[in-house]
Amino acid sequence: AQQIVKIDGSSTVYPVTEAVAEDFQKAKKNAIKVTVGISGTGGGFKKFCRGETDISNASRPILKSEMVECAKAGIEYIELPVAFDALTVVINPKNTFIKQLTVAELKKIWEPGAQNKVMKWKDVNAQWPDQPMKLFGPGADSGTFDYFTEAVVGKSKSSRGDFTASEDDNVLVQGVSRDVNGLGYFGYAYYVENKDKLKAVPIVNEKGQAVLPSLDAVIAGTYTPLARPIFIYVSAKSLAKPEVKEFVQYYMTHGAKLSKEVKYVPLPDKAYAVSWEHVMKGKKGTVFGGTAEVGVTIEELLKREAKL
Amino acid sequence: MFTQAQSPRLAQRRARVLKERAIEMVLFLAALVSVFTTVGIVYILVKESVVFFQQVSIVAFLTDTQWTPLFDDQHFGIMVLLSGTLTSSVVALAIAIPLGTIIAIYLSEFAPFKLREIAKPFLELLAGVPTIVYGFFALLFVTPILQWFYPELPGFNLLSAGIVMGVMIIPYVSSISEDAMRAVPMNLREGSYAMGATRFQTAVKVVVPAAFSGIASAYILGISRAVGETMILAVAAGMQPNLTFNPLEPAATITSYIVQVALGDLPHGSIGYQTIFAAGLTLMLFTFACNIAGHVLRKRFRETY
Amino acid sequence: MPYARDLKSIRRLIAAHKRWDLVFACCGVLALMVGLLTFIALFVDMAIDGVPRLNWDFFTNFPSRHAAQAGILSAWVGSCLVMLVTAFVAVPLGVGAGLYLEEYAPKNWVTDVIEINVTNLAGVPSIVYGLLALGVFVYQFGFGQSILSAGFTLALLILPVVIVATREAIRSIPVGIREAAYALGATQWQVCKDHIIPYSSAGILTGVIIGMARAIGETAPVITIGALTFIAFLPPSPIKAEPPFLSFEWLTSPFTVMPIQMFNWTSRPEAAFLQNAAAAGFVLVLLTLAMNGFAIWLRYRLRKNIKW
Amino acid sequence: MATVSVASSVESRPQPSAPLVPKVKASGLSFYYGAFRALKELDLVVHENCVTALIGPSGCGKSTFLRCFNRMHDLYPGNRYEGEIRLYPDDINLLAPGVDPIEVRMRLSMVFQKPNPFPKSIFENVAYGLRVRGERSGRTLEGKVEAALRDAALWSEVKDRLHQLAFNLSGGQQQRLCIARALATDPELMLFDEPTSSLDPIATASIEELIADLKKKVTILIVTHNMQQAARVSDFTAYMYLGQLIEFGRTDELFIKPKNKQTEDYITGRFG
Amino acid sequence: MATVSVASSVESRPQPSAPLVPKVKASGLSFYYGAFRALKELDLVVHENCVTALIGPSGCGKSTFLRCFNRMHDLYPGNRYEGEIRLYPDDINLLAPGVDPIEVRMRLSMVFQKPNPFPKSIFENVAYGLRVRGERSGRTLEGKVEAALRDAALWSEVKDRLHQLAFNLSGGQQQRLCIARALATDPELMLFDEPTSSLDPIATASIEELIADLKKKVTILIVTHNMQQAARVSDFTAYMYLGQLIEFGRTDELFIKPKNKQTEDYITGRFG
Ligand SMILES: Nc1ncnc2c1ncn2[C@@H]1O[C@H](COP(=O)(O)OP(=O)(O)OP(=O)(O)O)[C@@H](O)[C@H]1O
Ligand SMILES: Nc1ncnc2c1ncn2[C@@H]1O[C@H](COP(=O)(O)OP(=O)(O)OP(=O)(O)O)[C@@H](O)[C@H]1O
Ligand SMILES: [Mg+2]
Ligand SMILES: [Mg+2]
Repeated sequence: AQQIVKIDGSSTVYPVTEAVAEDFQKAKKNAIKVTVGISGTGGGFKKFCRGETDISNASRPILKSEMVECAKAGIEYIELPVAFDALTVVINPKNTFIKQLTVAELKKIWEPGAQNKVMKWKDVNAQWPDQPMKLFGPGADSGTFDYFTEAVVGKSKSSRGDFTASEDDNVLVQGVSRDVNGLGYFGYAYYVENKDKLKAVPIVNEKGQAVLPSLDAVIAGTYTPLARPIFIYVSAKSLAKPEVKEFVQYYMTHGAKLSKEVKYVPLPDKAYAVSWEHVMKGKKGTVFGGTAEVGVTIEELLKREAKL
Repeated sequence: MFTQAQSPRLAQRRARVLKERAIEMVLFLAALVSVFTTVGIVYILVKESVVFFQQVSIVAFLTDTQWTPLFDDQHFGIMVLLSGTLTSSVVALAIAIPLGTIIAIYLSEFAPFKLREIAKPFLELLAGVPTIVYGFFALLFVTPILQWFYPELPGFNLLSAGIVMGVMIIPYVSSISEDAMRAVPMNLREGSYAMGATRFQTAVKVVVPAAFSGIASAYILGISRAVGETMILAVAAGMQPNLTFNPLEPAATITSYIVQVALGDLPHGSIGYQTIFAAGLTLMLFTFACNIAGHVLRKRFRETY
Repeated sequence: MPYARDLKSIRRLIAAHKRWDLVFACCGVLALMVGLLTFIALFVDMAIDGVPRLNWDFFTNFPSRHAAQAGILSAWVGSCLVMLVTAFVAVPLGVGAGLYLEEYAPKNWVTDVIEINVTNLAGVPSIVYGLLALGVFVYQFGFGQSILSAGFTLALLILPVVIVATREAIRSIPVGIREAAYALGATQWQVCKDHIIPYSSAGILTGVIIGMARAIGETAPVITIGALTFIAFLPPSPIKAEPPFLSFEWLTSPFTVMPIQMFNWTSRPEAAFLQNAAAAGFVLVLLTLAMNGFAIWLRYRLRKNIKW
Repeated sequence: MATVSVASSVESRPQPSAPLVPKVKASGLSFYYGAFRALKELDLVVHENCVTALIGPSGCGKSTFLRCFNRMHDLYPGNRYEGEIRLYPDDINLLAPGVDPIEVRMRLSMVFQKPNPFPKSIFENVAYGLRVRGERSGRTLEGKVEAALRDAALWSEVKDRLHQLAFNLSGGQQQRLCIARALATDPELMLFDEPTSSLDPIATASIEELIADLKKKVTILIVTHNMQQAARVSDFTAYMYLGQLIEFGRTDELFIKPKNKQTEDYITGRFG
Repeated sequence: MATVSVASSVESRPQPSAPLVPKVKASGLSFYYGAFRALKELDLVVHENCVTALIGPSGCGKSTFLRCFNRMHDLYPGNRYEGEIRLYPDDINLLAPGVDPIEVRMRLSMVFQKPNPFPKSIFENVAYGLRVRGERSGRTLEGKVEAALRDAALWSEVKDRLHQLAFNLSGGQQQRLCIARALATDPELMLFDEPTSSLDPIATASIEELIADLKKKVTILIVTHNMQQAARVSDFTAYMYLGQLIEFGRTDELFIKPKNKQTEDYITGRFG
């Protein structure tokens, strides 16, 4: 009776999907209803693979275990990259000694072994002051956490535990902006909205350039390894429902504009076109093979998509 | 003639008794719902916890000093969360119990009638404010004030969360204590006043001891509320699994851990998901122990005016 | 005649004692002030942020990515419907249980167990109810993440409050009234129906309202059962134009509630949403205030009207 | 001389004239509040259309005894009866386990120490007993309510405000309302537990008059702590002490020539 | 003949012999519960080392009157005194606004209708008044507590369990404990509000004896609803009705030859 598109999953992807959902409903004069929930990428996939949702927001590619679960329930899916997010490492504006950070330094700060050892700035870099570090990061249940640990430490979920974690990135913003010795990481959008309270740290990429997060840097592929694609996964079964299909189409046509509006890095138009083609042709599966990868640039992503 | 009347009367009576029985049964079932709820809670918690404890030894659960169930390097030391829960509760109770008791005594023994009638319900509003509102209040209002006094204080800490929690709990303590004190019969008070005692002497030496068991249950409820409070801690205490009893530090508590994971909604069956049930069970056992202790206390000090 | 007749020393003594009275009275006023000032600070703080956002549109708009257009329509409707279910479940159960415990229960261990159990439930953290609901209502009974699940959960949560209030109210009815009714030959149920329930109804209602005021602000358990965050439509109307005029479709509808909407807004990057959150919080506090105020008024009227 | 206190009222009263027919008869009645034996093997006959008074010092078990008749004690757990109370002419034992207490209460009604009207209208108060007995017809109800109120000498005072709350009546009116409520159901025996102890002298006098009138219609058993009252209103008096029935007899005889020393001590105010 | 009830106990009593010295004197005393005037212009003298009894039907204002003496009404809002109560020999008006009620209560003590021991040990109950008066020394306390308990005829019964909870005593013992508590502080005037009404005859008798003994030491004002009791224990009796003092005089005179018709009606049991 009711036409409802059910979406759940990552809080990182949520703003984009929400924007699309809002405009889509307006465009359809509320004939089609869309719900968007936040229960994390993992949680989203859980519901997705039980067949409870039509679309799952994901801030990382689907993992092996989740693929198995979906397969068990006979759920097939189409993977659609929708935008890029630049994980931003931020410090307090009053912090003057950090000009840039290398991945190695980040690793030194965040790796599990650092717990109870690397407690002060000078433990990371002898030139830094003898002050305690105050670390802030997203909850261990989030895709952001998975990606950051993978990119920095080299192993997903491998991190020290003694940092202030919150599912709510604003809480992290509050933390870093209030504490001179604060350091944290979260999505780019939160940094953009709080530029006056925070300072982003340029990250040194493989080529040795220190790059500040920005739209251009991500599109140019120089902000690595902390730029990452975000996705939606559409259930193949649900695509049979016209309302879901219409929604996905709307997403692919307006995704670029809307993701920019909510401070994400849009993909090139071509990418959305390719994705829509995948939907039309019913190309199921993932291009990531069920493992987390880091440092995938837009260009690379496009290449892979094209091959699918 | 009586025998004639008997048989229709008897039938009537049987119908009546049957109806009464049925109604009693229905009401009994309603009363049992609360028991079912407890059974349901225990069942859910134990079911998942059993699986959890097959993978994590109880010894490790109780003695490990790290809590990193969602990390690559997994540790399951509930002490870490328990320390946060206890510390924040102690802070909260250090606020709520003295203030709540003073308010209760003040309202029941000192305040003019009008003030009591106004102040009490007004205080009860404090308990009605959504706790998430309190959470942001602690983070954005109380913490900066505290930092003003003590600049070293981190932005997230158990202290400000605890203080706000304490204020939130005040009405639970004061309201129930005040009811208990008001239930102390007037003739006891009159006895004391007739001896030439002042209000303060009467309040402290006669009314409080006489209302002791009621006051104790108020405290118990306050403790359960403190231990079970979630959103304030999740927002303002910084969910950092930190084995500390220092209220100036950030820490995670059992409840804040549970919402964190519940929000993330880890896959069913993963050990990370089961930790919330083990943690929930710990919490439940803790409050249960408190309530039983309260019950015993009340039985022992039952008022006999 | 040491105590009674030495007036001077008595006066000195009384003066000393009265000083304590004064000190304590000051402490009492101060303690009261702590409570009241906190409340006022909280309220004013929220009012300053939130009141500018309060206008008609705020109540009639759905959530939106544009802070200025976002409203709480789906949230307050959701809250109301959830409260409706909560009341429908909690009132009969709570009153039934209270009636049973006060009027029917024999003195045996079953009664003891129920009684201890009720006090115990009053102390169980709300988050644990969330876990129960997730396991039992959402999955076991298959209610899903619906208004029904949320209503049941909150009903269980406030059940102890209703039971205790019912028992209090019943206990305040003098035995004389009860005995008078029995002496006229009334059966137990007739006594309950004709006397106990009517005479305690105001007290019961007070308890129910206070319980509901608590339930409406509960976040944790509703999050646990997975209330949605973006929902830009209303559940199906409970009243229909054609017979049978009542529809219960809304019970299974996805929903969001005020605290969730607020929680969601607080975690948005844009500062404007924090104002929305404050406005929503303000509405919520006003609502609980109004409910509590009503309860107080009711209690006052009750005391005034029926003087046993 | 103001000292001939009790006897004066006894002597001036007319004697019960009709032949005596027993209405209820307690025999070997003991009663236990849990382990505490409040009544000890009482034997007492209440005669039809007579007023029987129970007197005795506070705590002697008068109320306990009275409440046995309509099985009020069944309302509370842990109470136990022994012995029997037979109701005539049916000759059934009111205390027998097979006898439904509700049925007993439908035939015997009770008026309490403190007036306890329901917080309902005057009309509804009186009609309640009838409603409980299944009476639905408004006509019948109105008739019976009026009759009961008349019998309770309250009709003229309340007939214009039948639908006002009963709480607005004065204490004496409330007590008469409670009597009307009890009367409305045509009880065979009425039990009064110190019905005037919370009333002022004028209200007391009106209730006493009422009782004297009522005994034409109904048998009455009344508890009082006021010996003068017992002497004024009753035909028979029973003196109880510490759960035992010490003496029972015609009121005139008992007050003027008590057989028992204890009774005499009590009546002469040596204690109590 | 068992009819000479009240007078018998009056006649056999010895007369107060010492010269009469006034201890307290109420004059023009009215009292208001809010708008309700419960006492109407009372005048009464209580003589030193005498027992003065207040009698009257329920609700006539006996308790209200008694409680004026130690300003108990100050505890509740809305109450108002008019007129004065002078305490001798100091000749101060107890009701004057400048007089501290606590000071008044330190000199006058009160025993209530229902025994109201504090939830403390027997010892602490008796010591309470002393502690309130700033007594710290354990020695002194012990001595005074023992003396008070002896005076209250309770010492032998409780000397071995001074530190047990007072609730464990029987009703009569509790009431004597309350008397001991009041006595311990050496009051100038003791007020008793129906102190035996919740007690059994034996406990009552022991309290009455006690009162007779106490009057050697202290002036006593006692409220009772039991005329026999008033006749037995008091030297003077005041009869109150509807907030007014109807008659006051020597107990023997008042009971044998009341001047007032109302008093006579009451004493002869015509109502009440
Ligand atoms: N519910 C009860 N449980 C235990 N004992 C009780 C109960 N009610 C009364 N008693 C005891 O039973 C005895 C008789 O009490 P009852 O109330 O019948 O006395 P009474 O003669 O009516 O006294 P009064 O004139 O004060 O009303 C008393 O010793 C009393 O303490
Ligand atoms: N707190 C009060 N507020 C208003 N009126 C009161 C209050 N206390 C007593 N009264 C009224 O004052 C009058 C006198 O009451 P009081 O208690 O002094 O009577 P009493 O002679 O002691 O009666 P009893 O023998 O029943 O104890 C009564 O009419 C009573 O209703
Ligand atoms: Mg009685
Ligand atoms: Mg009195």
